[in-house]
Amino acid sequence: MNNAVFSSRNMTEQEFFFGHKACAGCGGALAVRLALKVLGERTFAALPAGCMSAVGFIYPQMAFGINAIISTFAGTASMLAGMAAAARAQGLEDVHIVGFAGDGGTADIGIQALSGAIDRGERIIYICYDNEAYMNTGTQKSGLTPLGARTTTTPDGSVVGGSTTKKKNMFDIVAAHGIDYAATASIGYYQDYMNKVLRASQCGGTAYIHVMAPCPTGWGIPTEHALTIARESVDCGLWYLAEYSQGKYRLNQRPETFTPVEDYLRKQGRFKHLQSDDIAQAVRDRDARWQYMLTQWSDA
Amino acid sequence: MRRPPVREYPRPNHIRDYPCGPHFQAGYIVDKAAGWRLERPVIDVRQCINCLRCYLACPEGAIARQANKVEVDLEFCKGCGICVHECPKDLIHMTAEGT
Amino acid sequence: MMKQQKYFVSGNEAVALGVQRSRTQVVTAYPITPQTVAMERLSEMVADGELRTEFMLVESEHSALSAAMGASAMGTRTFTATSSQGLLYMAECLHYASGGRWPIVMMNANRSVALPWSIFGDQRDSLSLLDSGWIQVYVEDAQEAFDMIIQAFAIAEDEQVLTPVMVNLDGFTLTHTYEPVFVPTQEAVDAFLPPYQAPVKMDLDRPLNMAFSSTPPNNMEFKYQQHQAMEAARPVIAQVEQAFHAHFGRAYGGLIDAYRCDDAERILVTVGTVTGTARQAVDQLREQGQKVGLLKIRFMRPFPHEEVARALRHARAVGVLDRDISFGYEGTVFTNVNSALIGNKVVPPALNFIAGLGGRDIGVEDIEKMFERLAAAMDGKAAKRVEFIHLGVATDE
Amino acid sequence: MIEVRWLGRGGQGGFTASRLLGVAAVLFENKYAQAFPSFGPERRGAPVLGFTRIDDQKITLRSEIKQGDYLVVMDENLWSPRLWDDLKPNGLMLLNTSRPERFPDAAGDRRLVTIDALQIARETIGKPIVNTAMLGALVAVSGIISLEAAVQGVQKEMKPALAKGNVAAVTRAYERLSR
Repeated sequence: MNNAVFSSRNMTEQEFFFGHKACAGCGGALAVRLALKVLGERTFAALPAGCMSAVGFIYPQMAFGINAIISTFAGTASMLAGMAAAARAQGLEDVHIVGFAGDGGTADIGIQALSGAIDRGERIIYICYDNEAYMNTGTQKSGLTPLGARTTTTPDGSVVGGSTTKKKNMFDIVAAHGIDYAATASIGYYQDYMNKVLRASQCGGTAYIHVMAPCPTGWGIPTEHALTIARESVDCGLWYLAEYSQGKYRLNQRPETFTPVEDYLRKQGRFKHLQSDDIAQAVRDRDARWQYMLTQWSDA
Repeated sequence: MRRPPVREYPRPNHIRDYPCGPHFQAGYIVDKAAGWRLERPVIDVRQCINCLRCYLACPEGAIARQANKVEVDLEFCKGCGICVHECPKDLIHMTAEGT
Repeated sequence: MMKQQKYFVSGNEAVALGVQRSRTQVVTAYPITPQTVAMERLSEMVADGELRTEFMLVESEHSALSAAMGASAMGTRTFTATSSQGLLYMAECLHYASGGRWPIVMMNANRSVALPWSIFGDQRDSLSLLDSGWIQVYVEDAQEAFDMIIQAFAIAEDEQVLTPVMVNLDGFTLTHTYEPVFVPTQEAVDAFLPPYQAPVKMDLDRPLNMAFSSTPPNNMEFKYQQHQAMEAARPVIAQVEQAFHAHFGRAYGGLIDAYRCDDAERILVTVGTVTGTARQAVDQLREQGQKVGLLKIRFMRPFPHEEVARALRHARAVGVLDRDISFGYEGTVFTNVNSALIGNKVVPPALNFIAGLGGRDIGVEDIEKMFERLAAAMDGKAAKRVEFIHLGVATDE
Repeated sequence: MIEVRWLGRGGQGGFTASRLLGVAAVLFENKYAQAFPSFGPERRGAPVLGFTRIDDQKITLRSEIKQGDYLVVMDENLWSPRLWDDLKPNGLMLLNTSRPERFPDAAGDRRLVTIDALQIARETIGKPIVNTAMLGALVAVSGIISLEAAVQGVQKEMKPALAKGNVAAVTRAYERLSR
C-alpha cells in the first residue's frame, strides 16, 4: 500500500474553495477545501445537489477557484466519468477529476452511479463528506444517519426516538467492488485525510474517500467543536480510520482504549434523548464492528 | 495568502450582459463573510510556533500562512472558533466583535 | 457532389453510421429496446477500430445523460441514445442539459410508455417531454435519420443555439427496418461538420464554475436565454439544411415538409414514419381526383407555428394524426397545431386522430378513413373532435 | 411493388433471408427495398416473420405486410391452411418440405411450390439452415431479382468462409426450381 504523505508546509497557498456560504464551522467545507489544496489547480470537480454545491455556486459568487460543476443529485459519479472520458478524448493529462458528495448523495440516491463508475474503473476520486443526514434540506435522515440520531424525519417522539436504522457501511460496499483505493477519514484528523487524498490521486484508478465531516448545525454542537467532535468519533471507536487497496485492508489507528461512547453522544443535541440502553446498544455495535475489522481484515 | 480578489459585480442591464447559460468565471468573489461573525479570533503571534494547524483547520481558508506566523483574514472569517481548539499552544482566543 | 456509398441498413444502424461520420468524441450507452442495435453497432465499430470515441457503458439512462453532460461540459462532441422508460428516467437530465446549454445529440427510439408494458412504437415518450428545452426532430426514414444525426450536431453546436437535440426515430417501424441509405465519405462529412470548438467549456487556462444556482433576481434571464436560443435555432436549422444540401444533395424542407398541399382542400398533419404511409395514401387518393395533402412536421421544438399556419391556410379541413394522447384532452401535436392556427387566425375545422398507440399498425386504409372524416367535416357534418382510429373492439361512444 | 412474407422459426434465419433479398435488390439491382422483422422480442424457436418490399421507386409505405405476393414457409411444421389468407390473390407460397405430396398445390388462384431446402442446406452448408436455399428458390420462382444479384448479396453480407456454402445453397435451389 502506498504510504505517500502530504506535506502541509509546502502545499499551495492558493485557496480553491473560498468565499463559500457554508455555515460557520462546516466540516464539509473543510473537507472540500483541503482536498483541493492537495489536488491543485489541474483539477475538475463535480458536486451534486447538497450543501457544498448550494454554498459554492450562487451566481455571481463562484467559490471554486478550479473548474467545477454541479451535477445531478443521482449522477455525481457518472458526470465525473463523463468528464474523465472527455479529458481522455482531448488528451488532457495530469489532471484530477474529483467529486464531493454528501452522505445522501452517496449512499442513497447516488449509489448506483458510484457503483457503475467503480465497476468500470473510472479514473476519478470520489469523496463522500459524511455529516450523517440531509443537511442542505434541514437535517433529514439519510442512509448514513446512525441509530438513534434525531433528525427532522426521525424525531424524538413519544413512541419512536430517533433513527431506527443503523448507518450503512459504505466503506465495505465500495471495497467489495474491488476498487483501486478506498479510505475512511475524519476531518478531525486532517493530516491523515490529506495523505489519503494524495494516495487517491496517485492510485491510477478509481478512488473513494469517506470523510466524516460534522455539521454543527445538524448535530447540535457549538461551531468551535466541529473538529474536536470529529476526532472524538474516532477516539471512541464509533468511526475508524482505514484504507483498502489491492484486496488488502489497513487500520490507520488502533486505539488501545476507547474514550467513552456516552461522552461523545451526550455532547450532541441529536442524541440528547438517548437512554442508557440505547447507549449500551451503540457500544455493542461498536465492539462488534471492531471485532469484525480485527478478525476479518487479517492484514489490518 | 493567494485568495481571489473581491470584485464588483455590475448588475446586468441587457440580456447580453449575462453569461450564455449558467457558467461563470471560477473564483469570482463579490461578497465577504465578515458580517456573519459575532466573535473573532485573536492570535498571540509573538509566541506562535507556526505549526499551521489553525491554517489547515479553517473551513473558510481565512487564515493566511506567513513566513513564521499566521494571520486571520477578518473579511472572510465567520468566527466559528475551530482554530481556538486546534492551537497546541492555546494562543488563540475569541473576542466579541465591537470590543 | 460528394461521392456517397449506398448501404442497406436499419434506422438504428443509420444512426450509428451518423455518429461515426460525425467523429463523436464521447458516446454513453445504456441498452433499451428498440434503441439497442444502434449501440451494438457503435460497440462493433469501436471493437473493430472503425470508430475512435470514448465509449462508455453506463449503468442507467440517468447516468448516460449525466455522463454526457460531464463530457459536453468539457467541450467534447457527445452522443447518447435512449427510448421510452429510459427517456423518462433521464427526464431530470433533459432539463439539466438544455439549461446547461450543452449541445448533446441524442437519438430517441420512440416507444410507448408503461403501463401496460409495451416495447412497441408510439410517440408518447418524447412528446411528454416537449417542455424539457431540447430541440426535437422526428425523422421519416433511415436516410433522414443518418442525415439528421450529422445536421443535429451542426445545429446544436451553433453558438446562437447551444441547445441539445433529440433525434426521434419511430421504434421498430424505423429502428428495425432496413432500407437504402447513402453514406458520404468521412472526408465529405468532415468538410460539412468541422470538429466541435466549444465556446464555453471547463478549461484549465480559463477555469469556470458551471451549472450554478441562481436566485430569483437572476434566474428568469437564463430561461429567457434558453427561449431565445430555441428561437435562434429556426434560421440555423434552415442554414444547416442549405449547407447540407449543397454538400450532399438532400433536403427535407426545414421545420416542415408539405406534400401536395398547394391546392389541397383536406390536409393531414403527421409526425414521424407514418408520414411515409400517408404519402402513399395521398398519392392513391389524388389518383382518384381527391384534393388531399400531407403536412409532415419535422421539428416539434422549435415549433413551426408560422410554417404550419401558412401550409394549412387554404385547407377546408385539417386532420392531425397523433401517436400520442394527453389523457383528458387531446393529442399533443393537435394542441400545438391548433395553437399555431389560432395564433395566425387560420381556423379550418380540425380533427384529431389518435392512432398507432403501443405499436398498433397504421395502414393506408386508416389514412383514407381519416380523409373521409375530413371530407365530412369540410361539408359541415358533425364529427368527433378526438377520435381513436382502429380500436380493435366496439365502445360505448 | 412486390411484398414478401417470410415465415420461419427464431434462429432459422428468416429475417436474414428477407434482408439478403433487400441487400441484393438495393445494392446489386439498383432497385428500392425495405426489409423488417416481425416487431418485438426475439425468441429462439418461436415462429417469426420477416418481410421484404421491393419496388422500382422509393418505398414510403411502412405498414405491416398483411398479405404478400409471396409467402416463404421455411419449416413445413408451420404450414396450415390458414396461411393461404396471408397471400394476395394470385400469390405464391413457397414451402420447404421433403414430402410435397402431403400439401395441396393450390387454393383458388393461390399456388404452392415446394422445395427440399433442408437437403440442399445439408449438402451445401452442412447445417440445417435453410434460409439461403429458400432465397434461391424464391428468386427462381419470382424473378424479382437475378440469381447473380442474390449471390452478390450473400457474398456482401457474409464472411467468405460462410458465404461459399450459402452461395452454393442459393444457386442449387435456384437451379432446382428453374429447371
